[in-house]
Amino acid sequence: MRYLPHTDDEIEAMLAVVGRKSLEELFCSVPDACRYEGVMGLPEPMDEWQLTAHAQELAEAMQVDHTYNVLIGAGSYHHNIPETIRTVMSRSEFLTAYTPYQPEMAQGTLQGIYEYQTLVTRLLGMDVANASIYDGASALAEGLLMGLRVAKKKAKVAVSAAVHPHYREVARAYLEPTCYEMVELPVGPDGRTDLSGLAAIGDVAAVAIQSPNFFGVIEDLLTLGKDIHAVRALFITSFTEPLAYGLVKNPGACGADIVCGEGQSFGLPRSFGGAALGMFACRDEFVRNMPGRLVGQTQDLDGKRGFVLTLSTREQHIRREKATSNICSNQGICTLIAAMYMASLGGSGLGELARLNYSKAEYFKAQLRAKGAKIVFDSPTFNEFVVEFKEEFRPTYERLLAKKIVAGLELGKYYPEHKGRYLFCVTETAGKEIMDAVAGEVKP
Amino acid sequence: MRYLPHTDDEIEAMLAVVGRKSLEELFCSVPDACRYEGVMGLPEPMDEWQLTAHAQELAEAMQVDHTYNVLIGAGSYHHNIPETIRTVMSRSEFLTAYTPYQPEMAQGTLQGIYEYQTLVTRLLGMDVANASIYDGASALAEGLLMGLRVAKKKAKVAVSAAVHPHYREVARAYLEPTCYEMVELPVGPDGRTDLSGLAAIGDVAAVAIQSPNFFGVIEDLLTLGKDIHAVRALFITSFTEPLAYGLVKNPGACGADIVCGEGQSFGLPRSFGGAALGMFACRDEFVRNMPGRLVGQTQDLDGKRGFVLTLSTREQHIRREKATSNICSNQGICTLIAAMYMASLGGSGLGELARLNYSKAEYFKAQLRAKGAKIVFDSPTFNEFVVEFKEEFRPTYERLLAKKIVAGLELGKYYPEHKGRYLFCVTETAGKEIMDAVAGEVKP
Amino acid sequence: MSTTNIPGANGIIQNEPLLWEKGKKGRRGMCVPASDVPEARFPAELQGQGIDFPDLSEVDVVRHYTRLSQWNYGVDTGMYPLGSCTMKYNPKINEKVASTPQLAAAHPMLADGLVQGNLQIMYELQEYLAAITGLPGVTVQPAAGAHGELTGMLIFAAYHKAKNSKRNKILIPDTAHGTNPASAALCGYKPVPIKSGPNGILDIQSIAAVMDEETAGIMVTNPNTLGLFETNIREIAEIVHAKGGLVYGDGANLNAVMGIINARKCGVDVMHLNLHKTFSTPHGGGGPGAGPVCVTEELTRYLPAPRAVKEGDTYRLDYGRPESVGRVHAFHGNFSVLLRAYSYIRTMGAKNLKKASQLAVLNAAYIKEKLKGTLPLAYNRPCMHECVFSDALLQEDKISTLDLAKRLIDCGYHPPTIYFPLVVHGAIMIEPTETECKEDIDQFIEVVKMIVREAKENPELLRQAPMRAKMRRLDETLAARHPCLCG
Amino acid sequence: MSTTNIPGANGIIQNEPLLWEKGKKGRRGMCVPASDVPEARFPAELQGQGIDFPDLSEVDVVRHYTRLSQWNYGVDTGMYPLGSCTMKYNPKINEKVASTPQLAAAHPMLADGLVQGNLQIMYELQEYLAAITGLPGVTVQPAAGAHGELTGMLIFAAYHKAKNSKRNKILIPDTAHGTNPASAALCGYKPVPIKSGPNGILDIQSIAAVMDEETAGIMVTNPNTLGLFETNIREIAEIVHAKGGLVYGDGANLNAVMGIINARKCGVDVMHLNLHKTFSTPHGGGGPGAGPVCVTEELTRYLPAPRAVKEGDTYRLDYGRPESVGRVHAFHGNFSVLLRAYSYIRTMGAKNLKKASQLAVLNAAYIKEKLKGTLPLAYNRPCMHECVFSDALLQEDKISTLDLAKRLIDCGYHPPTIYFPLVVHGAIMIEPTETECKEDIDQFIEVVKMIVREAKENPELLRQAPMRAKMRRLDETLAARHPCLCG
Ligand SMILES: Cc1ncc(COP(=O)(O)O)c(C=O)c1O
Ligand SMILES: Cc1ncc(COP(=O)(O)O)c(C=O)c1O
Repeated sequence: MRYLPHTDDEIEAMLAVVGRKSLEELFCSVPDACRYEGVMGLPEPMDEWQLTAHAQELAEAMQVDHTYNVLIGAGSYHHNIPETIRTVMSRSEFLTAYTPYQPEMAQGTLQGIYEYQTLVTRLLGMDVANASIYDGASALAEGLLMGLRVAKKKAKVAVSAAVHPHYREVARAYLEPTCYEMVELPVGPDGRTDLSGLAAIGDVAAVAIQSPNFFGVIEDLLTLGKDIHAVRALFITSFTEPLAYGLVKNPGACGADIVCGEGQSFGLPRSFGGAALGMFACRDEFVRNMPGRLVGQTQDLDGKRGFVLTLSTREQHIRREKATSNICSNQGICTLIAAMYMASLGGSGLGELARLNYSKAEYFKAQLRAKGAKIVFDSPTFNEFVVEFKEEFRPTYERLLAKKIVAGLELGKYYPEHKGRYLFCVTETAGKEIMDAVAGEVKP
Repeated sequence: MRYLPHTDDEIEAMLAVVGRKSLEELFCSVPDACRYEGVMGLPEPMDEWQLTAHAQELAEAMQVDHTYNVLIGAGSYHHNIPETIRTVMSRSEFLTAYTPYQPEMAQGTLQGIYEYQTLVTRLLGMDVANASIYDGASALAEGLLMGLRVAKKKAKVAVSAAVHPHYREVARAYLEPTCYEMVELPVGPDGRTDLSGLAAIGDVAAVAIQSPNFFGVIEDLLTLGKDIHAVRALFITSFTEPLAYGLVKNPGACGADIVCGEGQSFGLPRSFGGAALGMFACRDEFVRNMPGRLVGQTQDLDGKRGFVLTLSTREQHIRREKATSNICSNQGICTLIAAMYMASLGGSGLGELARLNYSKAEYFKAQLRAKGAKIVFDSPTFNEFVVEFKEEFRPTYERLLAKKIVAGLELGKYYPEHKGRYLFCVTETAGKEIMDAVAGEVKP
Repeated sequence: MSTTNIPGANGIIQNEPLLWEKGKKGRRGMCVPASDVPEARFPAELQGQGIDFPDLSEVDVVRHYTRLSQWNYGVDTGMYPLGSCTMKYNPKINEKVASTPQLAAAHPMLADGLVQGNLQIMYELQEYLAAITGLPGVTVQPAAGAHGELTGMLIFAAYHKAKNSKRNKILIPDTAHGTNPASAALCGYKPVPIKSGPNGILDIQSIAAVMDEETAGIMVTNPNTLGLFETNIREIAEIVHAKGGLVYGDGANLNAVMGIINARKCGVDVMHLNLHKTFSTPHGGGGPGAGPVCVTEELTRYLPAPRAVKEGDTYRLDYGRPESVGRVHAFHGNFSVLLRAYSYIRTMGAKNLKKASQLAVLNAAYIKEKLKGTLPLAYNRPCMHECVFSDALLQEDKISTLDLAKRLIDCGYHPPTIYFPLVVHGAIMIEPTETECKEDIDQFIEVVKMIVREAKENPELLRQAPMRAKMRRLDETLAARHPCLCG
Repeated sequence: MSTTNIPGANGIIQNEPLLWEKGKKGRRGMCVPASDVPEARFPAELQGQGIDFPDLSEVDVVRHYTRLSQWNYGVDTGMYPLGSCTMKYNPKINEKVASTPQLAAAHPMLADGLVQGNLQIMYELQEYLAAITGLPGVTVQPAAGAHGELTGMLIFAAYHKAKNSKRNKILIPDTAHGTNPASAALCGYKPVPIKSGPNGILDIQSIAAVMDEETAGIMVTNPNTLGLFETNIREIAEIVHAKGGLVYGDGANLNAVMGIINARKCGVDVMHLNLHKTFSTPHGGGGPGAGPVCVTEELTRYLPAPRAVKEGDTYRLDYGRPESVGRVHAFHGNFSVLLRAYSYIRTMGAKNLKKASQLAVLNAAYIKEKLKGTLPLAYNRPCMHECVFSDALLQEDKISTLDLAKRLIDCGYHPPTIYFPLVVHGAIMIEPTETECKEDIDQFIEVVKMIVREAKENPELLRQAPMRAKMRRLDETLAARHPCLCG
């Protein structure tokens, strides 16, 4: 087997050294009662080319493949990924290393993460960003827990109903066995979070708002932030589409205390939802309550600038049950990819690309309106928006599917009140002709 | 433009330094009469994703694509290529370097080529191998020219008619303007080269035999070599399928003086015939007459083992018109790929894979014979052989094409006397079911 | 210079500034497609100032990261015997499979019928992991080991809640990885530390003494972080079960025992696996990982939703039972990691997975045997996939475990895990994995012996190490005292 | 240490033995599929002994080449100003295009109808190269520049033969690349060396003086290898044509003049291009290249066959005229290289190709201007894509061009081309290419100035260089005296 270098002679020789007669004998400390009986029930081994052929079969089992135009975002976005990123990221010094526990031989990873942290703080307008959390959902959960730690005695957190439904599910699961309570905040007819009930809840440690929210609506973070701080709660913002901040005012500029979201848009394929990238940032004063790894700048014995993992007294391997989180392995490779993407795009490119996404969505809205469809929320949106059609849309959806277009996400499953309405997303990858094709199929 | 780093300000600043007002002015030394008028007639630039889409269109324009079973060899073979090779070869330190003129910073390339040279000598049973020639055809041409140099006064070379027709064309083109003459040697009914007329030709500097030859037939090199040496000619052997030497006695063991052939089988995709790899080897005594680069072992100032380009007094950059060849750039990357392939396969794997190719061909022969087809030459073959069908095969060929099988190469274009006969090739990539499918379509 | 043949050597690398120390406004490192729609007006009050990223050309970006990569060391560079991390070779073909466009482009919220290929992969992987552990219920949502632990603790909580028994304690051996207590604490459990016995494993009495009805159960890593098999695991499990508790198995060290032990038979109720370790998926810089959780039939109802199920020839996502702990990931976990592990399992099959475990143990046992005369063993018992030494001897020469580790860097090796587990003084935890061949292991052993000689003959070589790496020792205290976390 | 900011730094690399110094019989680095047919008997008399290759595991192979690669330096590592070689950045997307399975798997002898995609690429590339050079007839068969030169010489020979004029001489400037005389000699032409004038370019008289009816023509590199434009090219061409000769243009330096000059208008009849240079295809370790040849309408009949032609919407291979010189490649040349160049041209378009030439020249002119006070210019004339300095000043300090080059290695740069062209003493030929940005060029300039200072202040730094690289200076004499060409 090509991954197992040992020849029979070598095994013999090594067994002799350790004083065993057979490989089985190496496991003499395992009681019979614990042993695996028989052979594990797995398929026969495949050679490299059988495996490749098998992967091809699985690929063909995907009715919707990469040649389809999938007009769905909802936390997983289709953006162009430059080949340079795949090329550079495939370098084994990055790919096959692990956590940079030995900084002298991991400066590539460490400077790379330090740069990622910096670019993320600039993107979000925050003071510190960590070296990643699993995904946007667990980042939100960690953010809420952090909010509760910071706020000390308070036992409640409030989360906007316009936060990604899956993110709220995860947060609920994290909080379930704890003594903490999670309240949901309603969404107004304008598709924005309604805080009117906030004061009444009382004892709220933190409030989480997503912007652009699940409906694609850009929340008025500035105002919301004021109201939230007014009740002495921490202002947490979440996001699923970081590209928006190339155009839209970022959370930091709106007074956010903790920002947590999903970075997949930045160079990661949709890949059925993972590997994902939980981006996590906060204001300086909270850094010691922050979950996750941090890379910091320092010097070596010669005074040369270098980078190391730092403030690890927050972490499980030092603090154990008192740690700010249990996270150990994070999304390392994904952070480097996101950094490469941000570096490739640059500030100028980020703005241009964000504007393009916005303009595409506005064009698409106009085309759909022209066919009598209703854009459910008239607040500003970024590259996603909710549509209500005059007639049952399903048949149109099916016709478009036959044309290799997946026309949005039906919302009933997530918001019964929005049953029959569709959440659409268009990015730079959606050509005018695709949007026209969709509008073309809509019955006026 | 992402490949052009200069901003307008930088261009301004640099122009100021060189004392020019505009980029145009940099070309003041170019007379108007020489200037390009207007804009070059080229298509508008494409961005990365337009290019990718365009490549996809071109791909779809290939009726026979990678999903077809192409049962043709004839100098370009379909063998499995392990992903490790693509991965390691994509490392930019290999890919984006050039000729190792500065050995201290090119030891990777140099040791890699030295290893390639060594593995090639072992494969072919020769003393020296060079760092490559363009392809098997130019390698043959260079081999013949080298033979003429070594033989001094003699003015003729003889080449077997069973050498790849294209190789002979190239050799002819190379010799055309020279004072040398190239004679062809007939092929006997057994598909092997017939040397009976050799003595009569007289004054022959070198004789070139391909084995396995174009018909897939394994020549009796041992005997041919004796006869060739008997007329005091150099014994040159050519090949298109180096894998054969995992099973078949190699040229060195048969007394060859110069060996030249195509290395594509070793890890290179068919890629429409190129990038190819001209393998070239000879006996020690001829090394100073050899074309192409050579890497040799040496020491650095500390006595550490290292590698450098050597014996370059044979080459054009030193010898100019007196050089042993005009070659400068060679097939560098391809040599490393071939070395990686040979290293991955190892001696044991090479033997096993060669045997498998041979057994596949023998099985296929049996299936075809069973359907009444005639194997034209009954001499031993490796993974290729010539078939004559009872009936006009074209309709069957078309039916098989519809089943994504390309059933061999019709020989009429290359050998009028073999019109209607087909040259078939089966490698490890041809499953039993494919061979059975072909036999199944043959009308008994 | 010693005569020992050392892989590490001096070479040349390139300095490279921070991203924002290079570049020029207006450069572009990737294309932004030309717009095919009219530019739309964006409300000024919501608009940002623009983000201060450096503008770089494609060449700038490629060189930047190429140079950074050359300051790094990976498994493809050389031996990486980082204990408890199973840094085995990552097969390249799995990268190709993971990048199959049809699979990699899939949106996670498409209807089941549109993504059968990916659902099949999830379903079959669940089945394979069940076969490997002996535990039939599997979720692949957790994104790493610790995430799996948390999921496990959520299941513990849900189970006890259903039985409405209030339990707030959990037993955790002092050799446990830090994530164990941290994960338990997240669910409000108070870890009760258990001393491992004199021979490095848990003894039955110490568990019997503390296990009670306020205790939710125990978290056991087996083989444990000393590389020893917890021989009493079944008896311990019986005690825990008898008091109504559950047994959590930390499967991070599964690489030692595939096809050798059956977790179910050991009495384990819930167990996470670290696919990125045992099933060799690359996780450069610290991830991504995948920490699937396997549970008993009885506990399957509590697993996170959704999971892939098969009906006839089609696959669908099952949103599970009301008792489910819910979701732990926005979508289906780190799918691209799952796909690599799937490819690895399909390539290895039962036979080679078991062989891999045997060879991983053989390599560790061989190193233990060869080095036990050179470095003091923490515990001289049959080891599994890793062996742990202490710094007892080094200290005599005023050499620390850290010094040894840094010297190993100069010699061209990634050092072992050091100072963990905490129960061993100056622990040196070596896990070679099965993909290291005998010559390379012999060479490593020689180098360690040489370094221990150097500790006596030329201690400065160790104290000053590393000298060959890009940087000399870095000041971690400075970094923590005056945090500089972004530029 | 100087205050100049130097890219080169000390780092750690790995030693690695030769392939056959590692491995063990029985290991396997790749799969050989299981046989699905009966094993056939092979005739004993033809059977070989088996080949003595080392057996390695997949890990062995991957580590071997990963380590070797780390001893290398490429364009992605840093600046590579190797004169006459146009070492520009190689776009990564072109690698992806070249690996498109449908295109890369094509067998070269399939019927035209089955491979329309590849034929379209060949046809369009021919058209593009015609547009770029102004010469309408194009063959893409030649595998490199020298191969193109040979093809050109074959065309010369065929042309004169058709005119049945016997000509056995050819004019070649002393600045020409070695491949020029070597290629001419292959066709039996005797090179007549032409001295370039005092200003580094050919003067009309010297050509007029020697051009005669025994001379087949002239080979001119324009811009020439001194980086100068041959201003008299048209007059020279007229003289040559007047005597019935042909003008060969060596287009290796096309990167300076895309969209700026029209070869046809310069009087060039036959010209080869180096796609691997000008059109940025990777050619690590010395190749593969591609050296298409472009000719005038009149000479098209002599081009090698086959060539791609378009009829309506379909493409086919045209086997040409009886006058064709025949084949120079077994199939269609280095197609995978052609495909990359095609991608590059489609990405750049006319506008950016011209801009590339302008910036390539700007970068060279800038270096020339900034360094001419530090190193003596060979010729102080407006330069094109490269500038050439001599070692006149260095010699005063007993420092050779080689010393300077080796010191540049320690500073993290690939040295320029040295000791070529032969007409300049201790030539230092710098070609930055357009993909180097201003900061990097400024840094390079500072480093060269620093080194020239060091030549005075600390000459041993240069004489002992390189000190940082994997190896110190290698003994080339030893290698040539006692050739050891295989292990
Ligand atoms: C024994 C043990 N348990 C748990 C973990 C945590 O796994 P992860 O890092 O994937 O979260 C690790 C990994 O370091 C480990 O070694
Ligand atoms: C001026 C000139 N002519 C010809 C050549 C030969 O080109 P190639 O190396 O592709 O054969 C070169 C390449 O070094 C060159 O610089």
